[in-house]
Amino acid sequence: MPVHTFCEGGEKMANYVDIIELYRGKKGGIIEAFHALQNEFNYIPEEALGLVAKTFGVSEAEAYGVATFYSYLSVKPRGKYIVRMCESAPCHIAGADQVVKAIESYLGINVGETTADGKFTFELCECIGQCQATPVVTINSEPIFNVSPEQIPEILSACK
Amino acid sequence: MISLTIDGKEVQVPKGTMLLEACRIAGADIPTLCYDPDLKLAGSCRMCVVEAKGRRNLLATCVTPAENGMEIHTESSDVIEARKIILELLLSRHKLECHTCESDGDCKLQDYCYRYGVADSRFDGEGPHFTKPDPNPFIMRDYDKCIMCTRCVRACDEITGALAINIKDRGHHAKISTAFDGNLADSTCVFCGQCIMVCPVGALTSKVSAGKGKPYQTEKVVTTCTYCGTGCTLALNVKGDKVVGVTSVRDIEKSPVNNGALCVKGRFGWDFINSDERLTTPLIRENGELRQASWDEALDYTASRLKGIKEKHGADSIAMFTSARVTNEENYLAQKFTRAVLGTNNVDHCARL
Amino acid sequence: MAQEYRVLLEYADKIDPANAADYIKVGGYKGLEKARGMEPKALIEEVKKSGLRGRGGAGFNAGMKWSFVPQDAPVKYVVCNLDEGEPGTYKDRIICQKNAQALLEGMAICGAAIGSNQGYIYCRGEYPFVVDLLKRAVESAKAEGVLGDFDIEARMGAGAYVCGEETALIESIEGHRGEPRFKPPFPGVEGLWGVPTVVNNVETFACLPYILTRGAEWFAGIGAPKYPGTKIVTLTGDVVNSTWFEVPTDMTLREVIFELGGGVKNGKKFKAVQVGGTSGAFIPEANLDCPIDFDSMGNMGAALGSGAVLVLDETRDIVDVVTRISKFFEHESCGKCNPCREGTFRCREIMEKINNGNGSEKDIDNLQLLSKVMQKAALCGLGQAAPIPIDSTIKHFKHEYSRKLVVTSGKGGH
Amino acid sequence: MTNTIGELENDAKAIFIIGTNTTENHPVIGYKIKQNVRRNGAKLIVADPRRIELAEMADVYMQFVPGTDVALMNSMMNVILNEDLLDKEFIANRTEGFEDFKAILEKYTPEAMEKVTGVPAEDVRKAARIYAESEAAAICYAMGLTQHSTGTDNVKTACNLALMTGNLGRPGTGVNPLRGQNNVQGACDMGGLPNVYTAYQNVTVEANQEKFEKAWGVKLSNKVGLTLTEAIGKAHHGELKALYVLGENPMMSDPDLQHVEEALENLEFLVVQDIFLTETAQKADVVFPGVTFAEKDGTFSNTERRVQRVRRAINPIEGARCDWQIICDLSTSMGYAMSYDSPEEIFEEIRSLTPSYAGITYDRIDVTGIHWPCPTVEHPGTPILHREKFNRGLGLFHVVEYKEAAELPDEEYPLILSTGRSLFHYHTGTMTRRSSGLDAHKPHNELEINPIDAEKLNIMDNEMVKVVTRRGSIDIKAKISDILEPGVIFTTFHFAEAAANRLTNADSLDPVAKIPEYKVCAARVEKIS
Repeated sequence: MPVHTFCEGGEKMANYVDIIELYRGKKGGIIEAFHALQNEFNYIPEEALGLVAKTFGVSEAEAYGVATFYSYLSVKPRGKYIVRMCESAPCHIAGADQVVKAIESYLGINVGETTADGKFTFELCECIGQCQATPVVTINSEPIFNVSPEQIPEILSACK
Repeated sequence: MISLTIDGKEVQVPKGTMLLEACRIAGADIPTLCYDPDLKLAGSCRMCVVEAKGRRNLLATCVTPAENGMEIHTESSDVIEARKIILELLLSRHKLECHTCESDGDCKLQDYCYRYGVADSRFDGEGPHFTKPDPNPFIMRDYDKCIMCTRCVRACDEITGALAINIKDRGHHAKISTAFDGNLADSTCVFCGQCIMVCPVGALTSKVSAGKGKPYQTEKVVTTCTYCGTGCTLALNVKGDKVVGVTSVRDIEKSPVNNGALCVKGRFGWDFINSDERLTTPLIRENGELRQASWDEALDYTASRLKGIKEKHGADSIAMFTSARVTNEENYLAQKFTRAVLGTNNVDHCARL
Repeated sequence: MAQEYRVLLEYADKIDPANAADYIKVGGYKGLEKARGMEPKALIEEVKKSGLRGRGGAGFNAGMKWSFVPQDAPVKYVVCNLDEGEPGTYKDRIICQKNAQALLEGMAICGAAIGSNQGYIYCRGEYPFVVDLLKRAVESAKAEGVLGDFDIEARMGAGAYVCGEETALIESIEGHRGEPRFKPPFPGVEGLWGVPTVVNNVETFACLPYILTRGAEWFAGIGAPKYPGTKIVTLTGDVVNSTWFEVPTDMTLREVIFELGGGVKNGKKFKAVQVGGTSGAFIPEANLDCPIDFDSMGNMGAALGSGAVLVLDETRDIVDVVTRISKFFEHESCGKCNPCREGTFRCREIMEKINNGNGSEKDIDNLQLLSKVMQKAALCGLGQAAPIPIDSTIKHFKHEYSRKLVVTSGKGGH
Repeated sequence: MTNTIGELENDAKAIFIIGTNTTENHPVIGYKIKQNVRRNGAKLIVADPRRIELAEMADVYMQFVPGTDVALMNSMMNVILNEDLLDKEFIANRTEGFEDFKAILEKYTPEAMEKVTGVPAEDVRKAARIYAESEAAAICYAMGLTQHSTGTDNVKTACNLALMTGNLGRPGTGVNPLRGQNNVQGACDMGGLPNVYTAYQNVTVEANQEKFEKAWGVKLSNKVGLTLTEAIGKAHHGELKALYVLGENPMMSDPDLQHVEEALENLEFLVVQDIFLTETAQKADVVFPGVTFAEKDGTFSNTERRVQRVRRAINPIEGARCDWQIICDLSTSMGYAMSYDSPEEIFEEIRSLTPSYAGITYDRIDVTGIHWPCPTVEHPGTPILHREKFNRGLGLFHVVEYKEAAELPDEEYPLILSTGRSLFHYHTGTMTRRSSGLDAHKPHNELEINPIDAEKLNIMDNEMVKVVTRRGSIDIKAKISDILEPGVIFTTFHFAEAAANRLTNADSLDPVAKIPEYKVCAARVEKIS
């Protein structure tokens, strides 16, 4: 799926509408609408956020406030694969720092960045609740357990 | 009624009264930053905390209802310590430039730092980094001075209903923002300046008044707005016989129509008063051109012309347009002049336009 | 030899958690049936009598919490807190993955007690697969007709630790920024969409079917008398058996770590354990004989909290671990109140400074002062608990800090 | 206003907005209406040819064809009648003329009127029900209702609506004109009208004449004078020879500026008293420099009849004099000595001659104003009018039939031009164009045009275009906006360089109020290329 930087016309807007409409009337459904948009676009495009605000009867500023509050929501374009490294204490003592370095070096980007080809975005995250097998990396929310720096090239090269 | 002790003084208050009010009744001066009597409670600045006997935590008085038998200490060492640390935490994210700040002298952060002797912050790490320029001619947004009390957000919502601003991001990085952190002019902002009115520090100030006078240098003259027919009460800020700004009075008794709320014209549209284009002398047309004249000359000339026309063509050949913008007293005199002096009822004004 | 005592997880991996019929076969939904046959008041009394206390961390008596809900309110909600965000904690996920129907049954029992027919499960954004499972579980229970008119909807969060705080959780379900509300009013009086709402943890709800079927007295007799029942603990860090256990609440920490957990990994010595997740206190070896129940832990300045047990061996750098924890709180502070928003930020700054060898005694003093004010003045539990790891390690492991300070480190400052 | 501003925030359960873009022209009242809707769930009905901000939050929004106000409201009343939503008790006890009025309503079915107003019948029904079924419903209007050749009819129709449903004389109800200028209420109260002295005491009534003759010590005329628009017309014909203009700017504010200009040039003598050399002052024979509201004491009466203090904050700028002082000086020069020490002394004279102001003193309004009527110093003022009875006793239903606007679109001028105001400017721009912030933010006039019309004319957003009417033309920036229906264009009259009143019609006055039809004239837009 390509990274959508701008709304390129009616077609995509219709797409936003279709997604958002599923949640219309659902009390407090704004966060779910954001999730649904992200599932499709990997982030919440500006026009879509405006539509969400309208659909749920809140101001755009408030919708933006909500979208920027939660760390899994993004208002900036992100890659096809969102790689997240857990940095919380159990993963930290299991060597998360070394894995972070391995990922940065493999992807050639720093934490918080997206690769030029729009394929990967690398983020740090806090505990994802899989602490029985630390350190843990997730790729598009799928956890990978007991990750060592050496495994990183193999894991990431499997992302097509 | 319930009864509680505040700083050793017993007070009785109706059930449901917040501790802040109870403390006020007991004569205790509780510092507040996020509290605004007309806005929804936030309970977030924690400046108003007090100690209650038997409670592990300090209580934020603005959001804690008084309970029977409470024993409150408003200035215990723990309370003072907490307030000092909160002030220091705020100072460490606040650009300290009181010398050039528009709110110098009318700043709650300054007041409380003075009150608690907080000269500087022990937290000397990263300083404020929140401001970005917002090119609009009305509102200066300097979030390097923002203390995140969110009164502006609440005023924008609960007074004006413009909903232009909210909080973006979270934690220390949280900041007051329009959607996508854009400029006010591209948001639903109507530039009413209610946010300036409620800002307890210098984060939001008037660009039109910038540099023209500090709050303590200006006299506030309460009057009625000159624009639409709503009749909002406002205060002209005067320095050296010059109007340098407009503020408003957040008091439904003293500002009965608007309770301090204004619109962009009322709050920012006052500097025509000082315009270079103001007329400063009577003018008389001579050879097709307007020339300056003395008051005596202009009055005599006008009187004789009007008298001449009245004599020649009759009183009804003259008319007066009085004004929907001048005072009642002036309107009264205008129609009196028309009727009693000119001798006609040809008086009207632009009520219909 | 200390033993597990499985109640909630008795049938783990033996039944399909999504399948209500499976659960019914092993005695499921009998508790709800019984609850529905009782007067709400009697039901609440029964739960009170069992001594069940909230398993989310605050340890409040569940029946007591329910009794605050005004009976005459026309609309009420039952909300399940499945936002376990404490690093090192995953017991709620385990309960769902092993015994989701017990959670649903427990919520419906609560619904019967307070007179609500709508439940919400707020699941953390990290567990989309749990949301799927729960949705299937609800469908299955509905198909079996066991929930009656009680409906349950699963909502997903989006990455915010603070939403584990019940009022922030409510704000999030309502579609807002997850900022905690001040209390009072408590959710029991004014909760979700302004109506009376009971918010309980997954584990709390999941206990209820067993309390109802086996009786309050049975439950009250398990584990510590003042905090009866079992507790699911999750062991992480330098421990041999890095996994979960369901244990009676009178087990000691030493038993948990050294008997069930198999002791410290790789033959190393024990240095410290952090209990209750990342906001918990660090406990030195001297205190390991403390039972894990709420009050015993509280008495030594710690908290059982979520039941996470993070073991550190002798080689671990406490200051480094706490620095990392301070980053967590900086990242997770919602930013609403001053002490937490700025306090967590400055804590992280100072911890980094010390960890990098640039700190001084003054920084330790500042940390302690900040810690005190945050604990006393922050709006919600997050800000109040955030400095506890710092505070407890300065108390028990001051030498590790001292070692890194400029004057003693030998690194010579900057 | 029959009622007060505060009631719109706290008491009204439904608000019917017609012909007022409240959030732009009376922003503070706009805030209150919005908060009542948002906070208390008050119902909001908006009728306006432009989809104004309030329309976005309305329960019913009726986008009607400019000039069809009577048809629209009559169709609402048709519904109220047919669905038996009347306040029969109110009609029986407090009104007269209902039977005659009722007879005409039959033909105004929402379905029949849909073709006239363009509003779907269902919306009219919904609006009618909300208004009629509310416990307290207020009507608010402004120039959008009045500036028509049928302006008086429009207002009477709004009154019929309130009478029929008993929405008068109680908190949160009323027929509430929102007055556009700070002291337009006061100017009327003070007798700044050709037919009345202060407090609407008719000049043709002998007792009134005697009262004022006695007070002022001169003989007075009992002949009704000229209205402003009539005066301009007479000047054009040469019958009016001299005009004294105090703080007005007809060269911007009056319809058909070409006509006004010719009229003013035709005068033998024009005196203008103002704070700036306005477009009108530039035509004057004598100009007197007056002062701003900041430089004088006095009172203003706001739209809710609240008399409030105006206070001198600074001395008059060097060379200028207070307007009251100038009038006194001129009067004295003409041989009629007028001398007052202060505005308060003038106010005392006003009180003695003005029953509705008699109880108001500067002392009493030092902090909070007082709503007239206030007949005695003990009287608390009258926030709500018509509580027990109307001025005339019973409220009269007026039989008002719908009449078309005077100038309708045709082939040559296919569009309807409507004019009004912007949030950022005020009236003729004299003050706001010289306020640095306001003029920097909004320095140009704009012509709002629907995207469909713009496309037809091949006009882009921000392009300079020419608007032409039978009176004249202006060049103006196009702003493509879908808040208008196709066929309707809108602009403001604040900007001298693109003066909307070069376009408007001076011939189509309301026969009673003599108000010009600023809201409807036929126009066309041309591309400038």
